[in-house]
Amino acid sequence: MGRKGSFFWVSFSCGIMVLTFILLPLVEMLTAPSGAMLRETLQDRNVIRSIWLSIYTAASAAGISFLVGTPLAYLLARSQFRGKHLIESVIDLPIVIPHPVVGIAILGVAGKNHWLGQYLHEFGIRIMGSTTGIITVLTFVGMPFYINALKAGFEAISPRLENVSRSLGASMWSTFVRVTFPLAWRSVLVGLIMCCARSISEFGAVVVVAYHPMIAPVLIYERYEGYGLQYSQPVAVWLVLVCLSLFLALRLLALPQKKVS
Amino acid sequence: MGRKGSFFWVSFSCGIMVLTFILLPLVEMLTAPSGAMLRETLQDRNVIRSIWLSIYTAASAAGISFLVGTPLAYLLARSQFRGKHLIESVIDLPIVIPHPVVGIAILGVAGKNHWLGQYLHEFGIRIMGSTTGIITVLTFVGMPFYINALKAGFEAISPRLENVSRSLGASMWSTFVRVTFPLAWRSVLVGLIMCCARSISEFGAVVVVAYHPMIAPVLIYERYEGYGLQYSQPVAVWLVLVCLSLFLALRLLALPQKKVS
Amino acid sequence: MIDIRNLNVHLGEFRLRDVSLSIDPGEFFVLMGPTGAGKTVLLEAVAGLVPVLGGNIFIGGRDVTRMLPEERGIGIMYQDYALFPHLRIVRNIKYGLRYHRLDKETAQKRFGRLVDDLGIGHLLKRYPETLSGGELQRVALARALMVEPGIILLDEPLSALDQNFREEIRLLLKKINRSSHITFFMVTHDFSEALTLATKAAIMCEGAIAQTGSIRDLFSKPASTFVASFVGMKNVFSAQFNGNQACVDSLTIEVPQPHHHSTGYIAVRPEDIVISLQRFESSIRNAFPGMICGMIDQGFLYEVHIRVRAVVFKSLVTKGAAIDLALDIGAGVHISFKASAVHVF
Amino acid sequence: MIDIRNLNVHLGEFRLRDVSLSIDPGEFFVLMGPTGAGKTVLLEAVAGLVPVLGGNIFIGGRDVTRMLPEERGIGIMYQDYALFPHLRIVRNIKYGLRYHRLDKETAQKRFGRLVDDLGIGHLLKRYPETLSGGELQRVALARALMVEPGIILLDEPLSALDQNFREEIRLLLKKINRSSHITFFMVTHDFSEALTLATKAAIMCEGAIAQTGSIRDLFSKPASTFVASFVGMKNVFSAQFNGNQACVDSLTIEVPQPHHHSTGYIAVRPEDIVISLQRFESSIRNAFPGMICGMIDQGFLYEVHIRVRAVVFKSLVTKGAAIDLALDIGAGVHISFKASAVHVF
Repeated sequence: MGRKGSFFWVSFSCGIMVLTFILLPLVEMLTAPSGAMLRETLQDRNVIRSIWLSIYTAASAAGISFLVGTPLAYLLARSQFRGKHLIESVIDLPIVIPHPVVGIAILGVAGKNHWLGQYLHEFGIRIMGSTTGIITVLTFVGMPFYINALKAGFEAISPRLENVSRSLGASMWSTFVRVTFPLAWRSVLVGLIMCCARSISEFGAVVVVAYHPMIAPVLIYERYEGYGLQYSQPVAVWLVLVCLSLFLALRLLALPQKKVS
Repeated sequence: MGRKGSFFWVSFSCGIMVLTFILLPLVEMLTAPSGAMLRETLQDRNVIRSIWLSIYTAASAAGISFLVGTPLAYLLARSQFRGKHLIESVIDLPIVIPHPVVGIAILGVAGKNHWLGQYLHEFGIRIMGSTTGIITVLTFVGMPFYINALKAGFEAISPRLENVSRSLGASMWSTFVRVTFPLAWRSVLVGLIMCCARSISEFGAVVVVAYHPMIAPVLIYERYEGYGLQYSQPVAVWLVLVCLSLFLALRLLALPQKKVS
Repeated sequence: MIDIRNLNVHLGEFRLRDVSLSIDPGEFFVLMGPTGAGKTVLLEAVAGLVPVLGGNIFIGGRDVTRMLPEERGIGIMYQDYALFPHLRIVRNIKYGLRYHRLDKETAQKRFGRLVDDLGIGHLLKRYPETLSGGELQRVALARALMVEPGIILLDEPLSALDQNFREEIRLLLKKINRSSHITFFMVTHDFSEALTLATKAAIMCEGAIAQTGSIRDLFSKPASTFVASFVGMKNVFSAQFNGNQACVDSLTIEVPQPHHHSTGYIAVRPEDIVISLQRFESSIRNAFPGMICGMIDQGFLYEVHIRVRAVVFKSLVTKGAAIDLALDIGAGVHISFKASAVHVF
Repeated sequence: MIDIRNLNVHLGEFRLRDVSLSIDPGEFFVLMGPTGAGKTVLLEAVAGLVPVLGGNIFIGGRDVTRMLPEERGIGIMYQDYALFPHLRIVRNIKYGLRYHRLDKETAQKRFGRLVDDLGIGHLLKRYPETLSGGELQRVALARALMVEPGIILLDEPLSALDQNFREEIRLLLKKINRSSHITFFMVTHDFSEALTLATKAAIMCEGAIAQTGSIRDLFSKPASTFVASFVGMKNVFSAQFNGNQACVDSLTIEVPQPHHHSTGYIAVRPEDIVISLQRFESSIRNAFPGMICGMIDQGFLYEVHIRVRAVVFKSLVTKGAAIDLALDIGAGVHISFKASAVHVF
């Protein structure tokens, strides 16, 4: 168009509003604490421990998703069967469940009133108030993201490559290791990062299952409740920086792939 | 294949594991409270009020997203410009920010220490501990989902239809009202539902900004903290049922569209 | 009617470079070129749908370069028809009416006439998705004609139709062009389509106009090797000229008239080259013995490649003839073509 | 070699219905049919890549119906070549080696021979994305041949190549088929491709085999109207027979031999119908005056439709001839064809 119409300018203004709405609070928060405060916060053992616990539990959730989700994602990408949509819906369920409810639901089966809870208890596995519990909850909320990302990745790989591999004598296992997985590694990474990003930002489900040991969002909440906004901000800044680096990695990985396809 | 290989059976087992992991806690939770308890809970004014507030605030967030997000989604779907990826990244930011941090960031600009907060205060707008605050937070976390869904919807509409409309004399406004929007309404609905589902399930960000008035997830958390698992479950069941009906509507709307394209 | 002067457009990977074109009122102008030459971009620039970097577009003397698309009064028709899928056919056709001051009676009369002329009366209450390609095309045409634009832009309007419909729509377009004052500006990548429709044409190559003129001129007097091969002269060779003779490598070929330069090109259509097993004794001046070095299947025809010394000629032969003559790779044959079939440029 | 008995497959919208085929060792068997006929599904069923609902597949006498694909020893080549994009060419070619017990020396010797034969020595260190279509095709062939399968399945191997490469790969396939003991089973939707390659062929229609036999038989003696029109006999009419005469509507057409039924079909290829302005006085027995009612552009040719009373004949004419004879819709012409050009079935 030689000239921009009024429609464009209205849309443009809306865009500026939305970007301001999103960026202003985040930028203000990131710039509010002084450098000294940020450095000081990093010397607080509790802060370091909680951020590490957040990273560790989120990474564990991603690891579990990788082990159990990868074959399932492959199956969903390759098979067509009745009820497939239903199964995909079930996998997406954790996305819509309110966060404290996720925690309550998991405690419901992990408690001593439930056969599964008793079974776990016998093996010495404790969910409530334990790192195991946090990982369980984060896996629950993060896994759908991993499976959906990887499923799309597998779907983008031509089944013909696998067919040729098998016609050359390779078993399905061998084909998966030599052809499918090497071609899907980028989707695997994208899925893992999405799973991490989702689970590291979780609060409501974790706070129900395990207030202690404290992951970073819980610590931030505690400091906010106990000491007010100012005191919680430095920890929040560090956690957001971790999240943003995950997010950046995701963007860098995801974008080139889009260009190719 | 005439025969299923071992690869299939391993994938299949993983699938069963994941489905069980997701479904077991949810089904147990939904079936744990007796019918009498569920009915009784529904007579509790606080429960009804909190669920209505959840629905009302989530719907308001969706409404705001609709007003401001629709033009932006259109702009992003139709224009190609440098830095577009950057803007899309900014819009996705709220997805990765840890939930309590979202609340803290919004309080950071809404407090009296910030020019924006003072400005809002002069107009009598209170964020902290108000319905307005809850809606602000839910819009922050829900809007990206609306914009992304609608953007994909707009992208699926051929710009040629708009070109033809304009060649017939219609302005961009007229074209949007008569052609683009009627063709995108399904995406609009999908986006609204996704935005609602995301914001109705939010807890961490809301609990920082407004413990009172109590939305359903906060009420559930309070009852869990104060009275234990059993007492929180019936409320959780009702909230999950609301979420599931949103989810079902989403699936029903989204699936036929996929088949067409 | 349309006057394009030094138009420059950058759009993603496409660019138009200093495009100038002039189209007279009422003309059926066809713009040809290979895929990716920028034909559609030029069309959309005329309609005001892509941003112009430099240059001007005049329509009926008025500079429209900075006008919004809806202010230009130019109809556009795409190869996918672009009917509004959510509107019935009747609403599709009448879509543009409200933007043009037209009393109800005139509008109804025009609508009735178009529906009759195009034979779409039985489709009015249906939705586009239930129509066939040819029907969609006619409805799209009716929609564009309903607002009586001065110019209609056609973006490969026939390429999505099957052969039977093509002929029908082609005749329709020709008829409308003749009976109305509307200027048609059509884009295609298919040379043979232009043959039957165009009064004037241009060939585009990589964002620039390679040649413009009457369709006969483009066909018989291509000005460059690109145009020559685009119009189907598969045998294009650089040559040294000496009176009525052209030297291509070591071959001497008779040409119809002397060339005004000593070097240039000659081109021969593959269908003008005759293959025989024996040497013809005839009036044909250009006859050479050669060997078949390639046969490319083209459905009903073979494109036969014959090597004569270092020069490879391409000739078209029907399958039947190829079987009768027992043509095969490695076989020795004779080729011959009239001096008058040689184009010199 | 391959023996397919009453094969039934349901796969999404495709279904194979009671397909039976028998292919001899070393044959170059071509399976033809329009898009969507289920050709690729049949190929993949032979390779074990789609679930079989009923029936059996025997390979060399062994029932392989329930075997996994990797146990069948069948090579497969797709039209998109399906080279492993993350492996260099040399690793692509040697991919299958580790699943076949082969001493290193034999393997290396075979590799060297294939690389030489196919002329791909210069590509070995490159990745597939940097190769041209023809090169990809030759590498895919080398990869399949490296494990010396008894059978190679080809899924439209030439359709993604441009004309120049097609000829080359076609000759290569023919050469390999002749010099090795490998059975080739190729799928194509292009009849003319089969002409040059097949020793035997079958035509498929909607999931079932319509006709099978030598390529000459399919071409000259189609058994059904579907096969007739698929092999390019555009003029297929139902007829009443009376000795050496066939009645089509009110036309009497001479046929080469009496038919054993009183009703049936006749078919004439469009290239066998000659158009002239005057009536020929010649030995040709079938000559009719008619009117041109359609001309369809086919690149170098026109398909001309001539109405003779109520019967429409289709004839092929070169563009040059159409211009010379001034053919146009509505013109009166004469058509003629030999009695021997009429196929009766």
